[in-house]
This record gives sequence, structure tokens and C-alpha cells, in this order.
Amino acid sequence: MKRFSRFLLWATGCAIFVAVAVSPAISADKIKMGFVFSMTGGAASYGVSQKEGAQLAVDQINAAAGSGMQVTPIFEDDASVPQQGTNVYNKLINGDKVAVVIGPTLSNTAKITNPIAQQIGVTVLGVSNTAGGITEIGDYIFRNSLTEAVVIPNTIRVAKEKLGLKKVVLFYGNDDAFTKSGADVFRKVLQAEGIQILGEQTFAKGDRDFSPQLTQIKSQSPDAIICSALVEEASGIVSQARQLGIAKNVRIVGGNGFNSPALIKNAGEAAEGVIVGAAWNFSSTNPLNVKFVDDYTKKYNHPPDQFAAQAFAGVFIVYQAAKSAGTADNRKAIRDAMLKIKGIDTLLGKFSFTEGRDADHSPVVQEVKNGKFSVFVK
Amino acid sequence: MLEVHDLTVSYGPIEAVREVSFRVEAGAVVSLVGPNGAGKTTALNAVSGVIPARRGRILFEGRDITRMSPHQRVSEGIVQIPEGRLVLAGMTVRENLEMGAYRRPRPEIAASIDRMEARFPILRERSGALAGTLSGGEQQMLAIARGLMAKPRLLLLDEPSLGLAPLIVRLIFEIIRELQAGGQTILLVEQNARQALAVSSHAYVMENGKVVLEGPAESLTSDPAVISSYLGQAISSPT
Amino acid sequence: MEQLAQFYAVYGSVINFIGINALLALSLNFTLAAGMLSLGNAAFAGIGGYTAGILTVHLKAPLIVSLCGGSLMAGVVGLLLGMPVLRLKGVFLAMATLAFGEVVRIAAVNLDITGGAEGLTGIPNITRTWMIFLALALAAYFMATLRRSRIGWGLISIREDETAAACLGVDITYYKVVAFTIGAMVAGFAGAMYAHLNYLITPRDFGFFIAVDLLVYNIVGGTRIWYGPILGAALLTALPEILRGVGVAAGPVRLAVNGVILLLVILFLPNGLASLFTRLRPVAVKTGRAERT
Amino acid sequence: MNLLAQQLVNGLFIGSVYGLFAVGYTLVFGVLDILNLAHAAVFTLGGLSAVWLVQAAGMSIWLAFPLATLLAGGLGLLINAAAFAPLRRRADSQFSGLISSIAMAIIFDAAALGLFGARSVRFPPGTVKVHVWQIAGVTITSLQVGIVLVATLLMLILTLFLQRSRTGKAIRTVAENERAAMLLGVNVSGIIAFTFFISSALGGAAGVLYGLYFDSLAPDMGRAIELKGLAVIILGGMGSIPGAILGGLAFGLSEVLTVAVSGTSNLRDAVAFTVLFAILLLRPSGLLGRGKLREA
Amino acid sequence: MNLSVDNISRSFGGVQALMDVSFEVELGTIHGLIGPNGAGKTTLINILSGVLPPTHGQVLYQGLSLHHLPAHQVAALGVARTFQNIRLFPTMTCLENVQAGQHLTAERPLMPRLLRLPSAGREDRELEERARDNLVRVGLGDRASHPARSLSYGERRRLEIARALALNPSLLLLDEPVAGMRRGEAAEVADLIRSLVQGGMTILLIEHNMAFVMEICSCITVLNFGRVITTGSPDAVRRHRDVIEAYLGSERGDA
Repeated sequence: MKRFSRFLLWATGCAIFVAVAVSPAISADKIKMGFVFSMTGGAASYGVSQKEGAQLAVDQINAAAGSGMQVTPIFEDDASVPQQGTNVYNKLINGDKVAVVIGPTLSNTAKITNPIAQQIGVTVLGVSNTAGGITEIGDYIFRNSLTEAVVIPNTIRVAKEKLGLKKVVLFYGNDDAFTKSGADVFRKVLQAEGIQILGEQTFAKGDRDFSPQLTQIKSQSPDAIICSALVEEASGIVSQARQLGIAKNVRIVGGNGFNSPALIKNAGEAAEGVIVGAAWNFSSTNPLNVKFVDDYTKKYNHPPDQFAAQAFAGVFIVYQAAKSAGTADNRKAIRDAMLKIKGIDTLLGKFSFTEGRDADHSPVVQEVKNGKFSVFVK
Repeated sequence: MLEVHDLTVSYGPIEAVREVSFRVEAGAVVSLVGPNGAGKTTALNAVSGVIPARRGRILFEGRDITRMSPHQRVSEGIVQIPEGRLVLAGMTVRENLEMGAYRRPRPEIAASIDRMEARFPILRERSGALAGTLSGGEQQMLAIARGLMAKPRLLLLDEPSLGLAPLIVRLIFEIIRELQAGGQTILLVEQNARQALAVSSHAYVMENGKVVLEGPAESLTSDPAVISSYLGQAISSPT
Repeated sequence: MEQLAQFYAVYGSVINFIGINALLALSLNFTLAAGMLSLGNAAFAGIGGYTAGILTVHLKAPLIVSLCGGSLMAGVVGLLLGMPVLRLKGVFLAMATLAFGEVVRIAAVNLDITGGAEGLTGIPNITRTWMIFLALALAAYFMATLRRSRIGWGLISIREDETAAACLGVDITYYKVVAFTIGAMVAGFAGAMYAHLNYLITPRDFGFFIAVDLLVYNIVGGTRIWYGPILGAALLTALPEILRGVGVAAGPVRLAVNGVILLLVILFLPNGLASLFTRLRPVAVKTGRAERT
Repeated sequence: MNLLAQQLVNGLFIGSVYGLFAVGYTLVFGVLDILNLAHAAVFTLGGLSAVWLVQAAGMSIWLAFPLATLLAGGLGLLINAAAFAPLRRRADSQFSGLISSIAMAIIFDAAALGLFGARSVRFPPGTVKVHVWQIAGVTITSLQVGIVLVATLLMLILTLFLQRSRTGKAIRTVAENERAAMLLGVNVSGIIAFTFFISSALGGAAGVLYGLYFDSLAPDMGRAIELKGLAVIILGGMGSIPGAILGGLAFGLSEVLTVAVSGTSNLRDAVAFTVLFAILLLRPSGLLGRGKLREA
Repeated sequence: MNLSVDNISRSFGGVQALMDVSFEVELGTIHGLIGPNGAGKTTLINILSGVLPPTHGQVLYQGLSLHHLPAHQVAALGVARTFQNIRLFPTMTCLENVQAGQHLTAERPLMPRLLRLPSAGREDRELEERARDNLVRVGLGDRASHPARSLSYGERRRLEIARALALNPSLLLLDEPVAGMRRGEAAEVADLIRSLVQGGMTILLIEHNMAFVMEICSCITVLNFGRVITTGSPDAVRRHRDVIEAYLGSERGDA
């Protein structure tokens, strides 16, 4: 017992010492990228995809660079907890002295971590944050993830045009920042397009049973169900809707959150006909994308999702900026180079940053057809 | 049958029983008497194994059982009917009886219950009732019947008359006498000294965790020391 | 000096969270000291945090006013909640406060003024490390002093034995409500500071798992002395950093180590980490309840 | 009317899963007066290991289901041995037991994450054949019926087991009075371990059924049901088996009815927890509790 | 102005623990309450101290009715008690136990303490001194810093008395004050109780040690099955036929 307690003290002391003492030297031909992803906790499934996508990009860059600029990645886990995100940010920026930070996974975390980077002057590239107000934090904050505010209006317009939507029901997760703000955009766009909202239903993160809400929705006979959800809940909603006998011609329309092979894997047959507005199309024939899907599937034994794709693209964008700035550690120079990124080729298509440092590339509207995402034509 | 040598039992720093020795011969009824707080129940609990002995040895039929777990002792045939009865209030009377035979082979149980219910008709009458709804006297009957269901070789009876009306107390001692006639070995702890001595062949008087007096029950009945241990030393014989 | 600045740059946020969590843990300690198992203090922190945030954002109140306002609001709710629920004991009290916490969280999700799921944004980041630790020091001093005051003696008597305490003249209901309310106020203050540390607060910052964390801080640190909860909060808040420091990789392994450490502490240090620093008497062992013959 | 009927069917179904989850929870509480907060983690591991057995080991679900259930039972034994047995004689065992079970829950969560990954997994398509019936406008699937049947069957077996069997009666005896049980020859620590086994096995079984129906299992799936399980056992009365079943149904129905009556789902959990709060204040022993208020 | 117990009845779920119990305790005396196990003695003490309300009847003490007051208010009226099953605060030291008993007699205000005013320190020293005096009084002067749980059975009983004395009571209810004590120890307690009464206190005690009861009580009430058999002087009680029967069992019906 006494020994155990002594051990605890000793371990605490050692840990703090090690953490302080190890402030590795910065080497000029290696760019240090810090990654903050949620690898455990509630958002673990997204964080793990992101890490895989980013790791693949780093490996490919380093293999190709030869004696050129290499990438040293430092992956950290924020456990899906904003507090831990803050701690990790401080550690990466002030301890590891990274040149840029990619992440964090969740928008809520980003809202409290990104100001830290802004204050010190470190470029942050969000690769999955879609909530409003992220890039407004400051001029060091970028993202390559198309926001729902871009994706959703496009989706609704296309869906209205091709399906003649008149009355719909809005179904969303109301205790999550991503799904809630997505729903707000949906609502605004639907009103602007003159589509009647028959009613709204909500669910909570982690819910698996959606039948009470879907039963209500069914009784309102909408033309479509407009849904703001992440893929876990989306799969359940889609399969339970069909199980409850909501007819196939009542389309389910979702945003970025739906854009994952997991939807098709989990919902199976029921996923057919689901309309997904997204930043990235799995079956895009863009050669960069085809190669990415191939490499990823080979390396990890499962197909990539949008999280992996955006993380992959993010690493390349940052690398591109650093190369054109000609520096691996000048934080300001890298930021300036980021601002100049215009029309570069990525697996997401031609990519630029807007003036507000948000992603600028064209969104896609997809439909699940024969167990695959394909461009929605009707 | 049972030999207890220099038994010491303590709760934390408090020694409730100090170096007590006693023995029970097969077929005999032996009682431990004495005032409240003398350590009688503690001694009994040490024999049934509910409380571990700190020092000393307990032999049952020549074998050392001091370190045996309580449920093993039940298998050996040492069965305690505890103070306060401890009937299983949320279970039916019949289930209580069944639990009494927990360590016996299943096929024998039904017949045993029949015999028990024949002996205590009230238990047959209330067979399906929850034990908690029985009156105090009925609960004591149930506790005794439940103890007997285990076919004890040594029955430890703890304060069977506690809190019961005089009429019921008489009935309980009637039952003890019957058991004795049937050859049941009993170690009895009882505050009601006169009744206890009347059914016993041998007795030990305890005071403050120690045995202060022992002898054949009859000789103790008239021993003024026994009375004094209960009602104070100054007492003369009742008038 | 430079090294110190560097240390603060890297670990400043950890240090801040240690302070906030310690203050929260201390707030629950007020309640635990009287033997009441409450899971409501995270909700009180939430009430304090939201109230303070709203005061700052919507009414442009100065920081100190917001902090006190948050604390007061939490205290009032604590008083109103305490009067009916403190009749309950043990797990039942825990469940009632838990249900209360959930209702508060759901209210925060559904109300407009709290900003719903996206949380209350636009709160300036004006809590400083010195403020947190000043508040913590004051609370700890208050707590330690309180223990030696009339209320403190009463609460400890209640924890040890309610009936005996009543027979010594301790008004049990009154003292329990007082302890509960003080705890709520301290939690509310901590929540208010937290709101001004992070730019935003969301309903999830004050949910069930946070409530459980506060309990864990107390038990791991030790409930019987004022610095117990502080130790517990410090160790467990810093644990991810410590594990990172000793090279335990992120992910499941770190989570598992976390669980194992918790288990070891509870098994081998029954009075928590505090017992390493002070000679606390062992937790009473269940003996037969005053067995008598 | 169809709408209401469909909602009642929904409520019945989810309620029976809540009930099955809560039965295991309440069983341990009934015997030991201790909350086992690792129960939700066992639920998760039970479900995940069934997926693994079907997917990786290629077993039929009919074999994988009982095996996963047994495995979960084994976890129960582990919980008892590591987290509860060592604390049993400590005066604060209610507090410390709570914490040690949280520790076990964290360790199990880590195991789930390490063994099965963070992504949600599912049973391979066609693990069970699903028929969909439309009866008077109400949709019912064979899987739903099957799950309600299996849950009912398991609860029935448990009830009969506790009522009739020797070991079941021994469990009830220990719950009534440990000391009396000891004196009747019951191996009390053995029975307690066995109770943990059954409790966790039921939790694991609930996890498999839950995973089968919702067809997506992830390491954090226990989190959503954990609080509801606690609410259910309070509602039904701590320690009461029929109470847990009834409480599960009542909770399931209250959820769907809130949606059906208010037309929106924002208030679903708020109503459920407000009811829980009210029950605690008005009738702390729950619907079928034993009427006595246990002290801490 | 005596302590008068007037027609007290109390039942627990249909079981009648006390039936129409009435007797008077003269102030400034030692009054004994005896009877076999289960006679209802402790229930009566619980009612007198406000731990339990009676089903019927009333208790008057110094002209005030006690029976509807909660325990802490009864204590505030100067009624202190000990417990048959010893309810000390086991993890606290002896001194702390007694100091916990000073709850009503000590102010211990928070503000002067927070401000570290000398008055707080002065009060603490006074209280500690008084607590030590009480410990010395019961013969535990050398055990002040020992945890209560390390004491022997008899010492614990004496500590409980010291804690009760910290309330400065005018009426002291003792539930088996010498149970489990050796003879010499019991004699010391007897001396202590006598000295308390000489100081003006009234004492009502339950005890099974008859030698002790007979020796120190001026008046004794005997309970059996919840009813009063008799109240009278020790000599009268000891010769009372019903009392002997209650204790030793009936002679009729024996062999």
C-alpha cells in the first residue's frame, strides 16, 4: 500500500518533468503538423476516420518528397471533450511548437480551442467543422469542410427542382451543435424556397429508437423527410422509416452527416433513394479521388468516408501552402501562403479558400443507388 | 458431541466472550444462561460460525470445525435458530420451510414439510402466507420448524422465548421438551433461566463474557448465585 | 523563469481546469460531508454558468456581478430543490438529484436564451488563472473553517449518525439544506468562472458524466479533509497529460489505465489520496452491529 | 387511432428492452443494496461480442446469442471479484462500490474500444430473417415480435427461477437477510457471485437484442440506455423484478406518448425524468417497491 | 414540575410495544426502568428523547409537553441521552465526540473564525477545556486523542455519557449505562451518576445489572410486555411477585 502510494507520487512527478523537459528541437526541413481528433469518446468514429485519412496523406507525402520537405505528424486525442481539446492545443502549440494544427473534430471544441491558436498566431485548418462562427474567430482559422450553409441550400434547390417538393417534415438532433445548426439552415432554406414544413421532430445524440417520431411523421404524409443527423443516427432513422412502412417515394434528404459508406452499410436496402448533399462524392471520377479511395481501401480494409477524405485533402492543402511559402516553421508565412491557395487540385475538386477562409468548391448532391453513392439525376 | 475449548470472540477491540469452555453430549439439552450482555449469543454464534472465533477451538464429534464456513457447518448438522427468529419476511411460510432444508437432498423435502406441518398445524394453515405477516409466536414456530427441516444433529436455540407472551413461551418450551424426548441434541441460550433449567440436563451460567458457574441443571435451579446474577446480589428468596 | 512561462504556456489550460474542477469537487464535498450523495452539483454549475453568461452577454454586467449572480441563482435553486429532496437518502437522493440534473440539461437544450445545443456563445474569455485559484483558496479556507464552526460540527455529526446527532440538538433538516445550498452556490460560482474561461458553454458541459466525475474526484481524493477533493480533481484532471507524458498512447489504452488507477485507489486507499499526506483514521469496518447476548 | 396504436406498439417494444436491461440492474440492487454502474458496459460488450461471434467466427446467431450471454455473465463474475467483493466489509461500501463499478465501466469501455474499434458495427445482413406485417395499419416486424418474445421469455424464466428453484430461493434469502441465509446453510458469497452472473448475463442478452434490432452497435451504446435503466428501476421500485419490467414498459410508453400527445419530441426525456423526480418525492419506494426506505 | 409520563402508547405496524404507560420521575433523583428484553424500555426512552413520536399519550417535563417535539428541540430543553447500542461517532476522537455534544452550549460562530478573531480561539480553548473536564469526569481523561472506535466496550459507554454531559442537561436518559462493564468499572459509573444527581440533575436509566439498579435508584418502574407492572422502591420491586416471574419465568407450569 505504502509502496503503491509512493509509486503514484513518483509517477506524477516524473510525468510532469518529462513533459516539461522534452521540447524537441525544430528542424527546418520537416514541417510539424499537429492533429487534434476525437479518437475516444462520443465522436470516436469520426476521429478515427480522420486519423486514418491524415495518416495516409502524410505517408504519401513523405514517400514522394524524398529529400524535400517531410511532414512530422503529431496526433493527439481530445476524447471528444472540449476541455481536453484546450489542453491538447496548448501542448501542441506551446510545447511541440507545431507549425499548423489540423482539427479538432467537433465544432463545439473548435469554438473554444481555435481562439488559443488565433491569439498566438498559428494556422488552424478545420477538416470537419461545419458549424457557423468558426472561421470568424480570426484570420488564422481556415477550414476545408464545406459548411452546411453551403451544402444544404444547394441540396434543397436540387431536390425541389427534381422532385417537386411541396410539404416536408424536419427531423433533427436537437442536443448536438452540428445537427442543430444544420436544422436551422434547412428551416431557413425551406422557408425561402416556399416549401411547407408540416412539423418538426427531434432526437438526442445516442438515441437508437426513432419509431415514435417516425410514426408521427408518417401520419403527416410529407413529400420528403428532411433530416439533419450524423451517420450513426441517420442509419437508424433511414432503416426504421422504411421498416415502419414510410413509402420509398417519400425521400429522405440529409446533409454532410449522411455522407458516409456506413449509411449504406448499416441501413442496407433501406438506404436506397436517400438524397445526400455533401462536400465530397465517394464515386467521383476525379482521378485524385479514385486513387485516394483505392489507396485508402487497400490500407485500411474498408472504404473511406467524407471525414477521411477531408482530412486527407487538408494535409495536402497545408503542405502545399508550406511549400509555396518555402518554410516549415514560419507560422506567419504559412498562414499568408494559405490565404493565397487558389484553384488547386484536390480530391474534393478544384479547391480555393473564400475571403472568409472557408472552403470554396462545388458541393454535390448524391443519391444512394444500387448500394452506392452516385450523382443525383432522378 | 460438541466441545468448545477456551473460546474467545471479539468485536473489534471488545472481547464479548473470554476463554469460555463448554461441552454438549449427544442427546442432551444443555443451556447457557445469564443476564443480558453476558456473551451467550456470541458464544452460540461462534459455534454456528456466523462470527469467527479469535482464539480457542471448537470440536464437533471430535473434528475441529473452528475454521469451517457457516454453510459447511450446516451440512455437518449444526443448525442455529437465531435470536429474533429472522424469518424470511418476504417469502411464504412454505418457502421458509423449504429453505430450512437447503442442504438436504431434494426428494426428501416434501415429506419433511408434511411432517413439520403435521406437527405445527398453524404452518399448514398459513402455508401460502408471507412469513412477515405471521404473529410473533407463529414466527417462532416457523423458525423452529425451519431449523428442524435441516435435520440438525446439534440444534442451537437462541432465546426462543424472547418477546413472546407467557402462553406462547409455555408452548415453545413444550416443543423443546418434545424434541428432547425425541433424542434431539440441543444447545439452548435463554434468559428465562427457570424454564431453561427445567428442560436442560446441564447448564452453564455466563456473566461478563465468562462462565461463572456450571453444573447439572437441577442443582443450579436452587443455587442462589444464579438468581443473584439476574436480580442482583442482595436478593433473598422470593416470598 | 522562462521555463516557468513555457510550462504555463503548455499547461496553463490544464492548470485552469484543475482549479475549476477542484472548486466543483469542493462544492460537492460540502454535501458529502453531511453524508448526502448528490449528483446535482454539475447542474448547479450549469445554472451558475448560464446565468453568469447571460448576465455578461445580454446585460453587459461586469465579471464580478455575473459571477455572484450565477452563484446566487444556483443557491436559490439549491434551496428550493433541497427542501423536498433532502428527505431522501443514499441512492434515492442520488437519483432524485440526477433526474433534476437531466431536466436542467434538457431545459438548456430547448431554451432560446441558453442558445440550445450550440450553447451560449460570445462570452468573453476573462477568467484568469489567479481568479480561479483565489476563489479556490477562499473556498478551501471557508470549507476548512466551516468544519470547525457550529454548522460544521453539526454536519459531521449528521454524517456519522443522524439519530445521535438529533439527540445532541442538531436540527438535521436545517443543516442539510444549508449544506446543500452552500454547495450549490460554490458550484454555481465555479460554473460561472468556467463560462468565462471558454468562450462558450453548452448543455453537455454539465451533464450526468460530469456529475459522476465530481463524485469520483471526492472519493479518489478523500472526503474527510478539505484538500481531499482538490487532490482528487488535480490528479484526475491532469491524468491524461501525465499519461501522455509517460508515453501512454492516446485511445483505449489510456482509457483503461485511467480505469485501473481509479480501481486501485478505491481498493487500496479507502480514505483517498489525502490519506497519503495525513494520518487519517481507517474507515470503520462493518462489525456485527453491536451484537449482544 | 392507427397512430396511437402504432405508438403503443413502439412503446411496448422499446419498453421491453428497457425492462430486460433494468432487470439485471435491479437484481443486484435487490440482493446487495448496491448499484452496479458497470451494467451498461456489460450490455455493450454483450452486444459487440455477439457481432464478433457471428461475423468473425462465423457462428449462427442462435449459437452466438447464448454464448455472448454467457460471456456477459462471466464479466459479471469479474465485476464482483474485482470491484465489489473486496469492499464488502467496508462501512462505506455503498459509496466506494459505486466508484469501483465506475472504474470497471471505464475499463470495459476501453476494452470495447480496443477490441471492436470506435466505429459502429452491425450483424451481417441476413443474420435473422425479417418479415414485416401490416395489421390494421400498424406495422410490426417479426424481429420486434421475436425480441419482445425473447425478452418476455427471459424475464419469465428469471421470475420462475427465483420463485421456484432452490438457487433462486437462496438468492431471495440472501436478499432478505444475509445472516439468516448463512444460518440456513447458504454459501452467501457464492450466491452473490452467481447473482452477478445472472444479472450481467441478462444485461448482455439485452445488448444483443438491442443490437439486433437497431442494427448498429458501438462502444458508447450503453451510455444512452444507462440513465434510462436507472430511471426504470426507480420507477419500478429498487430491487423489484416485476417492478423493473413494469417500470421498463411504463418508461417506454411515457416516451412514445409524450411524442404522440405533444406532437414533438423535444420534451420526451424531460417528461420521463420529471415523472421520475415526482415518483421519488411522492412514493420513493417506486411502483412495486418494498415500501421501506433503505438508508445509506 | 416532575417528569411525568402520561398514558403513553406506541405501536409498530400492529405490534403494541407500549400500552398506557404512566409514571412520574421526581426531579433530582435517580429513577430506574427495568424489565425483560422486549418489554419496551428502549422504545420509551426513544419517545422521551423525541426520536419516536408516541401513538397516544403525553410527556410533560417542567411543565412543557415533549412528546410532539423533534429530537433536537427536546435536546434544547435540556434532555440528553445515551444509547443502548452505543451510537458514538466512531471515526472521531474521544475529545471530538464530546465536542460534538457541545452543539447546543457552544456558539462557534462562523464569522469570527473566518476573520481569525481572538474571540474564536478563546471560545475553542474554553470548549476544549470543558470537553476535557467531561472526559476526566467519566475517567477517560487520558484518552482524549484516541479514536472512539479504539475504546473498550465499557469505555465507550462512559464516553457516551461524557458526550451527553456536554449538553449540560437537566434530565439525563441512560440506556444500559453499565452493560458489558466489569464490576469495578460499574461502581465508578455509579459514583459518577450519584455525583450528577447531587449537582441537581435528574436521571432516568435502563439497566439489566440489577445489583447496580437496586443500589443507586431511589425509585424503579418495571415494564413487561409494554405495560407497567409496578413502580416503587427497590426493595418493594425486588419482592414483587410479578417482577420475579417476569424475570425468571413463571414457577407455575414449570416441571
